[in-house]
Amino acid sequence: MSSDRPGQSDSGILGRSWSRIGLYAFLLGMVVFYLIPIETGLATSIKRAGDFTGRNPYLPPLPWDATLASWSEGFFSLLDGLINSLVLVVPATILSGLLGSMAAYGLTTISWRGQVGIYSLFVAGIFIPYQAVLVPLTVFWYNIVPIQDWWLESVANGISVFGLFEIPSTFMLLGWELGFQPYHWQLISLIITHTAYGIPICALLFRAHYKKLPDEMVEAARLDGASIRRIYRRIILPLSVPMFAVVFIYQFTQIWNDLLFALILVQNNEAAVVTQQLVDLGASQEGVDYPLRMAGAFIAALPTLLVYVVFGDKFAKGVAA
Amino acid sequence: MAELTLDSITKIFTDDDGSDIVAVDDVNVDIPDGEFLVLVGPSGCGKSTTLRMIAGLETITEGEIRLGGERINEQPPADRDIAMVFQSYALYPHMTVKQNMSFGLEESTEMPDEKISEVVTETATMMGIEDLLDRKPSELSGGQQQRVALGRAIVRDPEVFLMDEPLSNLDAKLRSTMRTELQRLQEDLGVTTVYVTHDQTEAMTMSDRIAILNDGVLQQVGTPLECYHEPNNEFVAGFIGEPSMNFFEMAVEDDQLVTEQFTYPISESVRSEVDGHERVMLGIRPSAISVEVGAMPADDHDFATVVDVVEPMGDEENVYLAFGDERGDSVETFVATVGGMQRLESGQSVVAHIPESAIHLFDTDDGTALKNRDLEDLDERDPHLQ
Amino acid sequence: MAELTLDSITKIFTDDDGSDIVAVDDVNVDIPDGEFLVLVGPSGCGKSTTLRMIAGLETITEGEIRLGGERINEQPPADRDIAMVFQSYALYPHMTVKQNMSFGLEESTEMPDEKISEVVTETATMMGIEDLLDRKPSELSGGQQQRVALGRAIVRDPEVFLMDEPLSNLDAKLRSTMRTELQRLQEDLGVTTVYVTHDQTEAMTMSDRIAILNDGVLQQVGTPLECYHEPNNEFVAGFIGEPSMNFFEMAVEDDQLVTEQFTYPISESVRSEVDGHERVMLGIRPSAISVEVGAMPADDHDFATVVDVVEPMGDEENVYLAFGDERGDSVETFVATVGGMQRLESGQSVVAHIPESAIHLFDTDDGTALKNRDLEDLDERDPHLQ
Amino acid sequence: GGGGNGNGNGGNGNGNGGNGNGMGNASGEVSILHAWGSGDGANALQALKDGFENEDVNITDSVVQGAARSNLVSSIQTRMSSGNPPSTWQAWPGKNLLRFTADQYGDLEGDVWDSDLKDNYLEGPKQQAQVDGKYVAVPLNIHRINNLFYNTSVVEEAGVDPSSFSTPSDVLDAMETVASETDATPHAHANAAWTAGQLWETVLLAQAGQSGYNDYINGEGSRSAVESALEAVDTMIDYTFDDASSIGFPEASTRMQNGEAAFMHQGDWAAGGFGEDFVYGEDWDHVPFPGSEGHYALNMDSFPFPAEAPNPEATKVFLKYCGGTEAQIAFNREKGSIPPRSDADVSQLNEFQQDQYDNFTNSDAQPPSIQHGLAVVPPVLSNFGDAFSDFISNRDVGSTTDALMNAFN
Amino acid sequence: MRKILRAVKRRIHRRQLRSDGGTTDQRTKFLNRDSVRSAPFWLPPFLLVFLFVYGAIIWNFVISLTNVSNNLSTIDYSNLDFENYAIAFDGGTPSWARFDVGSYISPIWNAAQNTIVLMVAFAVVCLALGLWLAILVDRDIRFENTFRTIYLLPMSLSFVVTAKFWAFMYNREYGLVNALFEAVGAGSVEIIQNSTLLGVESIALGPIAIGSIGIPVKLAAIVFALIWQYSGYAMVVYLAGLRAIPDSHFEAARVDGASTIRMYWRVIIPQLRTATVSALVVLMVFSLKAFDFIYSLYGSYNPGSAADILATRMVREAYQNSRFAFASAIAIVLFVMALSIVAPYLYTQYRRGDL
Ligand SMILES: Nc1ncnc2c1ncn2[C@@H]1O[C@H](COP(=O)(O)OP(=O)(O)OP(=O)(O)O)[C@@H](O)[C@H]1O
Ligand SMILES: Nc1ncnc2c1ncn2[C@@H]1O[C@H](COP(=O)(O)OP(=O)(O)OP(=O)(O)O)[C@@H](O)[C@H]1O
Ligand SMILES: [Mg+2]
Ligand SMILES: [Mg+2]
Repeated sequence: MSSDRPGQSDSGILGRSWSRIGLYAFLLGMVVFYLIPIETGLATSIKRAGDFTGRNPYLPPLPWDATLASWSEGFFSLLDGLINSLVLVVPATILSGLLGSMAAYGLTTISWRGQVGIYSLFVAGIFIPYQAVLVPLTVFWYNIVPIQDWWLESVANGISVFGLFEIPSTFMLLGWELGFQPYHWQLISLIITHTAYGIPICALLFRAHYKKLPDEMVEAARLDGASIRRIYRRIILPLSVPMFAVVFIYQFTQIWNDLLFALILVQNNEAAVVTQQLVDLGASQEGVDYPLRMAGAFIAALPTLLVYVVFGDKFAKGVAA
Repeated sequence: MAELTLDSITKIFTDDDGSDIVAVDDVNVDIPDGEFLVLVGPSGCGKSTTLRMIAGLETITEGEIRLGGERINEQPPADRDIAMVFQSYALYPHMTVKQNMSFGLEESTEMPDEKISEVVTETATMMGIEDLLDRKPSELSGGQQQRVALGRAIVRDPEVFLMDEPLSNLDAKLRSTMRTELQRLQEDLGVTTVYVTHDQTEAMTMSDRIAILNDGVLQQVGTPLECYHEPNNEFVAGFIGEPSMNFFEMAVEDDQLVTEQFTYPISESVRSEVDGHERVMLGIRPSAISVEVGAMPADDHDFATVVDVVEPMGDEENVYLAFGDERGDSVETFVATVGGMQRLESGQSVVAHIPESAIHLFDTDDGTALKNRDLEDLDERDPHLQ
Repeated sequence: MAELTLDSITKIFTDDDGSDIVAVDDVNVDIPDGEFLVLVGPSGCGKSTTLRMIAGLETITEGEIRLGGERINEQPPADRDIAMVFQSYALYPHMTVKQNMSFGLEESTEMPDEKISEVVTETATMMGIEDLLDRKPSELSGGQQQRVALGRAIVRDPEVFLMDEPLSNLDAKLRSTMRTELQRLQEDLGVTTVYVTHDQTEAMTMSDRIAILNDGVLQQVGTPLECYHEPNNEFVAGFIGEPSMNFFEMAVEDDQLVTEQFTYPISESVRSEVDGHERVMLGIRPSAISVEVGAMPADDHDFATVVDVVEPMGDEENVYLAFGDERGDSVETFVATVGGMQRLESGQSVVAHIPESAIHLFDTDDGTALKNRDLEDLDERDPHLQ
Repeated sequence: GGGGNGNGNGGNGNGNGGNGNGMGNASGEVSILHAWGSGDGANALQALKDGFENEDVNITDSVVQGAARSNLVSSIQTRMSSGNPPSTWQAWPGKNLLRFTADQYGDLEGDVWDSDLKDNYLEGPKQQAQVDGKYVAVPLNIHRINNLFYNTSVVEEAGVDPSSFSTPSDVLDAMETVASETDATPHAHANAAWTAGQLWETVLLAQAGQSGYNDYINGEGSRSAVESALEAVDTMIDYTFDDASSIGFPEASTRMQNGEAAFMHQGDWAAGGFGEDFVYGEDWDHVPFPGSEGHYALNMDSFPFPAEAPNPEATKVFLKYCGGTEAQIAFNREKGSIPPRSDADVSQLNEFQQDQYDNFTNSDAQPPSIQHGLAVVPPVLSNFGDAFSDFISNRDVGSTTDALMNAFN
Repeated sequence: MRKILRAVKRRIHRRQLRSDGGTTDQRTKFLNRDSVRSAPFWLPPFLLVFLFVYGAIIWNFVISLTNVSNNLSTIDYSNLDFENYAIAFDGGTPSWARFDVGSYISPIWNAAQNTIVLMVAFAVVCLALGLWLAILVDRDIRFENTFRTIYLLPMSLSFVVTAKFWAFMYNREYGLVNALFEAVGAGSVEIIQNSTLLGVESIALGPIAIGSIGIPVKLAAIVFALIWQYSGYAMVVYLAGLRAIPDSHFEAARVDGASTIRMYWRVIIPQLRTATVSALVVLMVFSLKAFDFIYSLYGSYNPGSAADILATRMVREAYQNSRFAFASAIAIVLFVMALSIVAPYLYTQYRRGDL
């Protein structure tokens, strides 16, 4: 908006400018409020552990006292976790986005009896507290479909049967080359779980988007002779690209940031995700190493922060939906 | 090229509480090959529904639609050889103009790519949009989008064009340009066309024939002038023409028609047409009324009136007149269209002449026309001809 | 009740990149007490901005606005004793009709609640919306919302009404009803009113006077007929009237005006008006052109033309004519309005008569009118008067 | 011990080896789940692994991340209940083992608990290794809970003599003296639930003696004894750092080493973390917590043997090794604790450990720790923990006394 | 109830009015039905969600009726009862307890109360702050996007990260919060381990002391940190709501003579109801998920009873105390709480045709 919010212009030159100054001062104050914990963490993270006195934690160290030692230590401590998180987040994000889009398409663009009922179940799924399903998930993933163990077996027997089918050795080798570790198998349960819990919000976002697409466009495509599948491929999917960006960003953040599911579903340390690792990083025999802890927090937050900084608007869009 | 027949088609939607909405009620129209038929009617009368049934986007509850004599009720839209132009154009925003135009051919035919490209380019040239082929719809103006939507329909070389208010998103100036263009195009292509609009100007100006729907029921099918001058019923009479025809509900007493406000003598021939009716609806077009200032009622069909409101329109004026000498909120007025230079003023007393040859009479119960103005009779009397 | 004066007001917006947009440029209008002034012009010409300056919603860059002789530039909107009706009505959706109408009184006066309730009910009765008082805006039809918005303005009994395209959200029929109603209401209340529209029909039919803006600059202030027949310049001439005036840019050669398409002889008196101009813009209203079938050009001002497209409108027809004998996409056409019964057909050869008394001539550089049709001269010649 | 753990050197679990997978075959992979992520624990485990020389048995271990030990417990819990336990894990013995039923454990009688172990293990540890009379675990070490460490120079500066204390109230008096005489903080204490619980059980032992302590762990404790111990603890917490709630015990320890604090109550694992140049006998010293001199309050670590252990034979081989003197010395040298075997060659341990070993062998009784799960069944331990979780934030002696009394309900 | 059902039925019917989408023939009717033809799209995700969300909840409910503790691999479904719920509400020693000591389970009221206090305090303050910020940001300020971006920034962080930052902020010795307190001469105070009641603690109403109504410092600290993280969200939602209000409403109110405050109070804020409701629902749900934050802040499943919420209690009972069935019962309580917030919301959305 290029003009003053109408009806709000304060009359009187002086009064107006003073109130503007007050306004900006307050808004800047809030900027400080929102940034200071982060800034303090940042300033602390580049202090030498030894120099860390706790005085004025928000002040950055003098340039010659700054060090990235905590960052590099934190990075290497969290490296496995970062990789595990990526191995988890990327497929879970893509899967939930794709399935969410498909669900939204099936429930919006083609209209039929009862779709609102089904859609309501999707929407309600967004609000389910994870606690409500933890115990069944534990039973499911440990006793009924213990994917976690299968890798152990497959490793024990070389390349082997994975419950149902053979894993081609080339596939395994390729995975190896790409840096996948056998223990990444353990993340499959987490990927599936996050996908299932991500679908509802993705479906919601996509449906809102699809509802805005004119019905006529789909009808035009039908008249043009395209099947439901082709319409999805050629019309809906290309038009979903901006929404995919929003959804991916949102899901990436959500899944990356989650702790609870990982805590319950990943019991082997090798496969622990970064949030799990971060919980007690920096506590050691020598006392809490605050610079390390803060550096670790930053490193763990870096991907989402980056996503946020680069795609701030899309993030806001996803969040506001 | 084919003749399109709507044979007693009916469409019933089922409402929430299970009650039925009859959107289209037993409509019969025969559209000869190459005709430009305009489907017109007030909002919600079932125009779009009819069109969508033809397109196959809506099932047909009863009746049959035939294309070239062959029943197409069960054919999916893609197989009907019909192209449709939507009000919102429904261009695919992520595709270029060229891709938009190719899509239908790619999906519904086996045509090789080069051939498609050739056909598309040809059509685009014909439409004067060959320069736009690589643009996205968002980079086009409303009129250009319109042309692309048309081009997309044309390129498929269908038997029938369906158009659902294709011009209503354009501004007034562009609308009138596109109107002429569309009309010319259809003449050139000679493709049977069903065109939906709720704008009676479009209906009048573009069509070979008009089909007027009300509440799902077909009121009249005829040429624009037939509909204007020889409306089947009161609805058509009131719907076509701007400002609307004036109506007076009158009692038939011997050789005159009577309301509280005025008494209108009728000739023998007219009297015979209303035989057996106690009440009739008298209709008179505003342009058929002439107004004289400063004169006294001379004729049987001259009435003393007072000017309520004057709306100057430049070369014409709409004058709201009240019988007697009262004016104000509560008095019922009727409107006459007079020459723009007449300088009438609110409150002025004038004489309104309502010629008997120009009146329409309708049945008060079902609105059927009892007497219409006679088309033959008109040419001589028309004041515009000089 | 008061006279409203806009004294050289100018509004300059500063754009994001610091550049200036002159939205309103040195506009002077005097609006006498009780006048209904319509502000008209194309989109973006500064109509709303002018209105908002009067309302106090926008600061005034230069100039002075006086109400009853008193400068009100610095007064906040609440103190100006002005009521405004918005295009979108701006009814508060969470309040009932009654609360909507009471709000202004509650906020701007000390009136006790019972008194407010009384005034509101009274006004509602006058507007015929007393049954709607307990409804929410979302439960009202467009026309009802319109009435509530008006009622809300009236109830405050202001010195001046400002209305910004208040009818543009209504459909055509309702718009013409509300038009008449609004006009009558303003006459009855006698409150000075500034009414913004971009619809020239509204401007013509409702106003005491029209003020035409273009690009922030006032083009003309005058009665509707003055503006129609004696436009100050080409812009006004083209803007007012539907279909628009036909324009031909012509070279002045001795006693004739020449273009590629035709040559138009002019009389001595006209010649003197264009003295010193090499080129002029010839304007002629479609309704001033008469068309004859089957005749030969008899007069200097008769031209052989061919019918391109005919748009029947019922009792009138717009005929697109081309000089010479070509027709098609590329040929420039001009339009004539003729009687509805003339049965012209595409391709027919006709003679168009362009009477010299009806032409307008404009300066090609700045568009100023050099010669207008003469108002006095018109009455006798108008074909509609019988 | 408690404390946290950073990322240790734990995860070398990508073992691709282990050829063959013989059940009943003493080869294969033995996996250990533990929370020794860093420091003494990590070093001790490494020493233990380094000392194990068996070509056929491959040891892998993994650290459980997360909040200290509770995650290890829940991890084991989940894996045991889904029939997928590790070969063995780090566990407190004693009643803590009752977390699982006897038949969820494998029997170590004979293969591991042969005459060598039975003859040479001390009686207390032997008891703690059994569930329903079945040997199910191998204790690795013995920690003492009731120590009072002090920084000699600070204590001297204040002019108090710890060797003269005989009751907890002497300690409180000394803390008061430190507070008034020096700049140092009297009590180096990290105020977490487990440190408070550990301090409380020590004070209870010191005040109420063995019988009062036994009464409590049998669910028959006297309210007044519980309350008075809690009051003493409450006061001692007053003598600690302002930010005691924000720090861990290692940091408290560091501050004592730096001379910022005088006394520290902690298990002897704390001594294992003292810096090299903080010299036993010179810079620091310790006394058994005054009032509990004759007791060696026990905390132990052990490796239990689950019934469904993968590669059970290999696991037994490993556990047998763990029960041997060599392993015990290797492990305890790093861990700061003492071996539970009477025949261990303690001369390989450091001076402090040797003193502790003497103390142990001379002790009148070895009461098992409540806080460390040896003395009470898991639900009581959980209630006990809950009581101290609240105590550290509300410091309400009355309600905490109630909670401690009700812990056995 | 009947009325509601009828309304729902009506709504469902009305939906179908949209369009029946074309050709149908009796013979091919089933295969051609849009629900069937679109099934490849919605069915797989639906099954996944149905299995993992709704299946799991139902299963969870069944588990909550069993006695399973300790060993999840052998759940005995033959003997279902509501004992766990009785214990959850009244406390008691369960019949399935394995030990005869220490098995008394205290009721969940404390955690429930904390949950509600946290939810309400968090939501109310977030909304108030969010609204205030949105109104200010809406006043056509420069760098509006920058402000908005910064205000929303904390929301991109994980609860674990936030907990780390705030553990540091609240640190008694190094923390900025205490530094601030000291700067204003208030002296440093323990924060995250302080269950002293804030607020109305000392007020007594006649003979009835209502001291226990205050919010414990540690819980307040948690709430505050959560507000820091999520008030930006409330702002964004409100800003969108404000943007949806046409300028003409502001102008009409001005012309009607309302002052700025009156204008917001009477005309603008009442129109933000939908924004408020949708923000509220989401915030409530976030607060139900505050487990991650508390767990990371305290590094333990047990933050102490003053900050214990149902989410932590549930996880603690399940994964620390191995009382899986009992934990499932708590989970159901939590679920019902979430449902009682979400169901009315969804229903109104549905009524308004926004679903
Ligand atoms: N899917 C539907 N379900 C129920 N009723 C419908 C449906 N589609 C249309 N109708 C009803 O059928 C009637 C005709 O609708 P239709 O869209 O054909 O009108 P229309 O003449 O195109 O109107 P407009 O000029 O407003 O586009 C209306 O009463 C409408 O409410
Ligand atoms: N707040 C503003 N900031 C910058 N430019 C503005 C602002 N408001 C209006 N303008 C510009 O001023 C000019 C006049 O705008 P105005 O809204 O008065 O036009 P209008 O005649 O009411 O048009 P319309 O018929 O489309 O409502 C336009 O060019 C517009 O872009
Ligand atoms: Mg329609
Ligand atoms: Mg405007």
